[in-house]
Amino acid sequence: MPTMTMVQAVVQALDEEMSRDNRVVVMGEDVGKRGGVFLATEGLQQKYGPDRVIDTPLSEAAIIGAALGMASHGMRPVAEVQFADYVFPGFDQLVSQVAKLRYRSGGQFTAPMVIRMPSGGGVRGGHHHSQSPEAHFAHTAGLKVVVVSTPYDTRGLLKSAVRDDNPVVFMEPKRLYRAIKEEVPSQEYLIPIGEAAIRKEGKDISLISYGGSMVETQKAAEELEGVGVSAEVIDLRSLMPWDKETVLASVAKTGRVLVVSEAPRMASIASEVAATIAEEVLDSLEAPPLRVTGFDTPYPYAQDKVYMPTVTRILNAAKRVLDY
Amino acid sequence: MPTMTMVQAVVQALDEEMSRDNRVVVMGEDVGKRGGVFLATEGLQQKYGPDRVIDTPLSEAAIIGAALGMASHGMRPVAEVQFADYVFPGFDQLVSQVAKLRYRSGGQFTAPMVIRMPSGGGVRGGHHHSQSPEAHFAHTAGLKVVVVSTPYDTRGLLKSAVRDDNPVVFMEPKRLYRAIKEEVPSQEYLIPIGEAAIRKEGKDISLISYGGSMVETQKAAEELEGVGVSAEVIDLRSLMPWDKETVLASVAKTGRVLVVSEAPRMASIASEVAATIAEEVLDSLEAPPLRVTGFDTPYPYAQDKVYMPTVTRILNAAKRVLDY
Amino acid sequence: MTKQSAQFEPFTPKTISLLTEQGDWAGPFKLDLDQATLKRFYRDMLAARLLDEKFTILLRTGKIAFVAPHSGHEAAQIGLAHALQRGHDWFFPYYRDAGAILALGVPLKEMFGHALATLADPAKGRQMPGHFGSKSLNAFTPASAIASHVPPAAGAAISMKLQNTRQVSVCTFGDGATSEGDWYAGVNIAAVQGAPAIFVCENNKYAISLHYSHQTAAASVAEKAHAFGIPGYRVDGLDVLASYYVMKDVIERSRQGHGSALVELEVYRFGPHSSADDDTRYRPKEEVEAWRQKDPILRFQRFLERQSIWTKDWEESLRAEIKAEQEAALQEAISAGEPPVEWMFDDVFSEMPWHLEEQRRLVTDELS
Amino acid sequence: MTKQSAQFEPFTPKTISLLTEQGDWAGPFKLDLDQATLKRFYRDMLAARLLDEKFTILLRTGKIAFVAPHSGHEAAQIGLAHALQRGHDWFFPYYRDAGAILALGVPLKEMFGHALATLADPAKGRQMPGHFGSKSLNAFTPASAIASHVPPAAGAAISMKLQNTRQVSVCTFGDGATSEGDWYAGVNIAAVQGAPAIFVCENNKYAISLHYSHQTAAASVAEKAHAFGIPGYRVDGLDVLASYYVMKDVIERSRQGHGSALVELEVYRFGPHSSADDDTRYRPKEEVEAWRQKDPILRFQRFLERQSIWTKDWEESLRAEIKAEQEAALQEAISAGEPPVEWMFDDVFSEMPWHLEEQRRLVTDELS
Ligand SMILES: Cc1ncc(C[n+]2csc(CCOP(=O)(O)OP(=O)(O)O)c2C)c(N)n1
Ligand SMILES: Cc1ncc(C[n+]2csc(CCOP(=O)(O)OP(=O)(O)O)c2C)c(N)n1
Ligand SMILES: [Mg+2]
Ligand SMILES: [Mg+2]
Repeated sequence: MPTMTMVQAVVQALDEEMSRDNRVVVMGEDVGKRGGVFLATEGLQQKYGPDRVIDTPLSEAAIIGAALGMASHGMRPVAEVQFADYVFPGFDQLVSQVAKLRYRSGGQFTAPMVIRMPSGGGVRGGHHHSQSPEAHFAHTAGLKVVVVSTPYDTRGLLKSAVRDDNPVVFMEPKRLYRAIKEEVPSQEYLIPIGEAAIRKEGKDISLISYGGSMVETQKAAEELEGVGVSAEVIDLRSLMPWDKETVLASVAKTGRVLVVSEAPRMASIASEVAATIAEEVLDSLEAPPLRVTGFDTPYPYAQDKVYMPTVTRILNAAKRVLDY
Repeated sequence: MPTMTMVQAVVQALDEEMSRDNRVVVMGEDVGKRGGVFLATEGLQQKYGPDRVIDTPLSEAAIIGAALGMASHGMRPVAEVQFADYVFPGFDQLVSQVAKLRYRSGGQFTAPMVIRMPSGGGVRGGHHHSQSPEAHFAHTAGLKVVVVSTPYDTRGLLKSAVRDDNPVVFMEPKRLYRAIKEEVPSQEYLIPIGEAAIRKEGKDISLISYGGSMVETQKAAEELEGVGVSAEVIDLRSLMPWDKETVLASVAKTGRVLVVSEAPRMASIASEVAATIAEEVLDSLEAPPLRVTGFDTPYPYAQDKVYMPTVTRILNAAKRVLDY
Repeated sequence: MTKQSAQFEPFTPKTISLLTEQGDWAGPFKLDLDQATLKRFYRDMLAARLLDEKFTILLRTGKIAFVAPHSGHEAAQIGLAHALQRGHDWFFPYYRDAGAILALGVPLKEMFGHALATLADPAKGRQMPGHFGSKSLNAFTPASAIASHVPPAAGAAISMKLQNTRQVSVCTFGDGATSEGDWYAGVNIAAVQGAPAIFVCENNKYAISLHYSHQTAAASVAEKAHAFGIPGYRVDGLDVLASYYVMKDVIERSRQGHGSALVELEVYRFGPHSSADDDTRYRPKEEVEAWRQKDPILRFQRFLERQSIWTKDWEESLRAEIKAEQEAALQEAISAGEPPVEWMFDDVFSEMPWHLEEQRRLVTDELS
Repeated sequence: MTKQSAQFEPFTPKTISLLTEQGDWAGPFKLDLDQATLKRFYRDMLAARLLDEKFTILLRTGKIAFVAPHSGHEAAQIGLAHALQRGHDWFFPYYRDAGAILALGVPLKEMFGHALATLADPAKGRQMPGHFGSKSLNAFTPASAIASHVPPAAGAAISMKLQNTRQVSVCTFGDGATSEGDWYAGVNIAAVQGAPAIFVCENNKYAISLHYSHQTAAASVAEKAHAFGIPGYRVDGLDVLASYYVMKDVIERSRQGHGSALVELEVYRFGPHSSADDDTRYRPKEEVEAWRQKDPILRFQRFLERQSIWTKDWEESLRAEIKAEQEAALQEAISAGEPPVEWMFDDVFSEMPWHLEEQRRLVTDELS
């Protein structure tokens, strides 16, 4: 089996989908000639030409909005927003146009499109190259939201996103782009949107996470193992819809849970998962469901690594929950 | 004591602040000659002239962004976004510029400004005149967020917002603009941002809400009283920062809690409050903390009244919690 | 250099007009529309006006909750609707386009169904009145957020170009819309892609209460085209023939691969901004009266009268016919019934995720 | 009609230039700058270039994490910085403006402090390198989001007008920025308010990899001014005297109450977009080489040489002096030390709410 990084998995998935379906086009800032600032579209313009890999002007509203027009007119655009932080100039397009098109037209018009974006911190990018805005997307009815954490998932989920009949916001934690190399099948495969992955089974505590923070969460689980605590690790992968069943089953089993995410805490995905757990399996809980999250500050440059949940912070929280 | 509606309280507060401090200016679409589409700025341009009550072009990015420039240059702008739904074209200004100015400059530049907006449903406004986007604001570090529910609070909180040295998003549930008339003091007064109000003391269940849903929440509390259930009703008023102390004290006392809000549920303020309750006072809980919220759909026109938490829906949830 | 339209120059210092106010043909070329077409234009303008009136009656009687009257925009809207190839080209309307939508061929029953939010609304009552769309006629269902449809209109045009469909994408909006960033971003991407998009401003001088002179310091919307390197045309939108011919020409130019264009149709709205507005707060009555004297329907009527097409009798029978059609369609729309409450959970996604199933159950429980 | 600047016409078909490539004065008026000023311009240009080089060295040695080189933009940046009244006028820079910031008078120690995120950074290390701001010099701390500072720059100008401060607000950005909706919305509100805002495009033909010809179909950025009803000037930004004189003139015009303006300074960036970029992927080496031949510093050097101001000795002593200054400032910046970790919770608000106190405690616990 070939091995690949996450960024290679993006290229691979796009390449496969473009060759399968010529309605699939890639568009965004620097995606063509430059192959993307992270090279996540490298080689595609050479292969498919400038009509299918479109270098757009510097406007996220134009990118997202034009992608919507193309999607409603029969294409399958995969738009790239260069950094998740830069989705905001296009946010009205996303909220007012993309998310509501199917609904407002009573199903007459649809928006089968993907909006890809590198997200998250840990690359010394400061305020505007580090944010994790997934809560904004998930809070907006009509958008599916995926955040990947492995090359394998990236390929399978991105392909599903391209084939989905709904708009999918597809987030790629940039600090993982080249951090992990993984074996992937040579044949194509799909991973369904909406299903979590159990990364490690365990019985003492459930660690629920997704995206970049999967790294620290898995490390924390290993350390816990070392001190005799069996942690179950769940990677949500899809945030809208998220896999409530898998999460609740795990918490019902372990009775203790941490939700880990590097996004700011206030009104976050972590809050949603924690609130749902409290609502649905309160009686199984042997300790409060704790959230280990990014802080409610803009993303600081000088404290780049401190902002995100560290292994220590996860372990401190685990200790609180285990000792409760 | 004079009586006034919420919309009159807005005018009154602005008038008082403008006459107190000539750095205070009002700006937005139709706020001048027209007095605002809801008449929330009626008469101010006549009184203070077009330099202090500025009719702006139709661009929320221009309104919010220009207000920021004015604020950083020494003024105290109160910008109106005509409907909360229309904040999104100006969302990048809010997230990338306004919220982060003090932080990114290390405190050198500040943004003492208010962004007022009518919010919420119940006026047959469909998708784009009914939304409650407060979670988007509260999730963005650097913005204070207030949602009012009474004329008295409106006057006192809006004045505090104008005097605050931070950007404050000030949300006015439009369905309450003329729904309630209330006595207010003839003297001016301030209400501090960050403090909840206990609308009714009770001991059996805590009903936590804010904004437009306070109406149904209070009605539900009355109905519960009728069947011998003593409900404590808390109006959060400020969402960032929110008054955790008051909420937790109430839940610690009652052991049962509903969080009610007409905003969509996923990653919402209601989720935040519920998650925090589960995290901090788990052992006091005699039943799961339930959320009664708007639905995770775009706001439908035909089902305008069904979308928001109805008294029945609140009572059904209360029953679940009380019978638990 | 982008090719310009065949008959009309862009950026003319004077507004392009073909009919004098008295109804005389003043075009630089020979009028080549047959009588049936001219009559159709007139009928559509009249039907649009009467629809506005009907909506206003329904509003007063509490049957509908909102209307954004288009009276004064009829010549512009009917001219442009006839310049399109219907069912082939795409139309991205805004909320004040009921006249254009009607002339495009959307059935009256659907329009009333939409205004009343009954099952006759192809959009299932999801939005406020004034947000007409139709998949079968390629009329993109509008959102209320001003100018937000401009980037999608650009995108559709890019798709047309990439797929070589020989369609065009026509997008309308008001003068106020031209201040939104999304407007600019949308026009720019269409222009640089050389896409067949025609951006049409129905400039009625006001955005609710804001006069055009406070909207922008640009002397005309048409000249904003310079910012995109595309031609801009300033047209008398009270003149149905000027609106039609310029649009036709500009559309053909785009269809033939010469890229995007911006057209400004100068109109005036006779009524308030919407049923929620009181326009006397910001517009002098005399100003409104003066514009009403320039009624686009009357101007075209005078023209048709000189051509011996219009007669009083015809007018009367036409009005009776239209009103009867309206009344019948209204009754059909009403009797279609209301959309079931649980439908509010459909169409968020192509399939229903668990959380919406749960939320739907909450509502059905509550109602049962 | 907006009044135009005294000496320069807007919308000239030819780019405004005052120095020939050989360094001869070719202006239509008499040069009225004294020798000290001319020397200052040169010194500032050289210091800017050497700062770029210093940053690149610090980058290679891993001392700083990012740089967006401005080499090629020096004439434009130093010209405009000297046209401002420093400490009085406001400047809204973008990330490629280190040269302008330096010429404005921001201490080198602060600039290194910022690049290294030490306590010498007045912004407390909150942002990536390249986001220099200074309250005392009225240089508005930039955000990375392209064009997002344009509406704030408009707002500051509106405030200046309302308060009659006789200040101006000068806002710079790249060619790519002119495609963002916020850019358009910001320029428009300043223009219609007649505010003293000068919008300055440092057009280096590329937005990362995208060539200007794919950014917009407008032949020049300057002519986008038509969309706002303000004058647009197209200037040779490799010519420090043209940059200075046009900016000076346009600034005075705005200061005197004649509203906003748009200036395009045509430059070229000699280096990659940033330290994260590989420009050979999209720019032919020969193109870069050809532009390097037009080095703005060399052009001005030739001019000064003809004026018998520039000598090799002077150049050498200047370089030595600048390098020594840099090295001293760098050492000071380093020895200032790093900002404490807990500082990350300050300045979110003017006071610290409970949740940030809690979060800070989490970090101090973790670190103790
Ligand atoms: C983004 C956004 N902001 C504000 C509004 C509220 N609003 C509705 S119509 C309107 C004025 C539009 O004027 P114009 O574009 O000239 O169109 P007209 O109504 O005159 O035809 C405004 C401000 C809106 N719908 N969307
Ligand atoms: C809103 C936003 N989108 C995308 C980016 C990523 N980005 C950083 S610089 C840049 C190109 C800017 O080009 P230009 O405006 O011409 O300025 P230059 O760098 O050439 O001086 C892009 C796309 C960003 N910073 N902000
Ligand atoms: Mg208008
Ligand atoms: Mg550039």
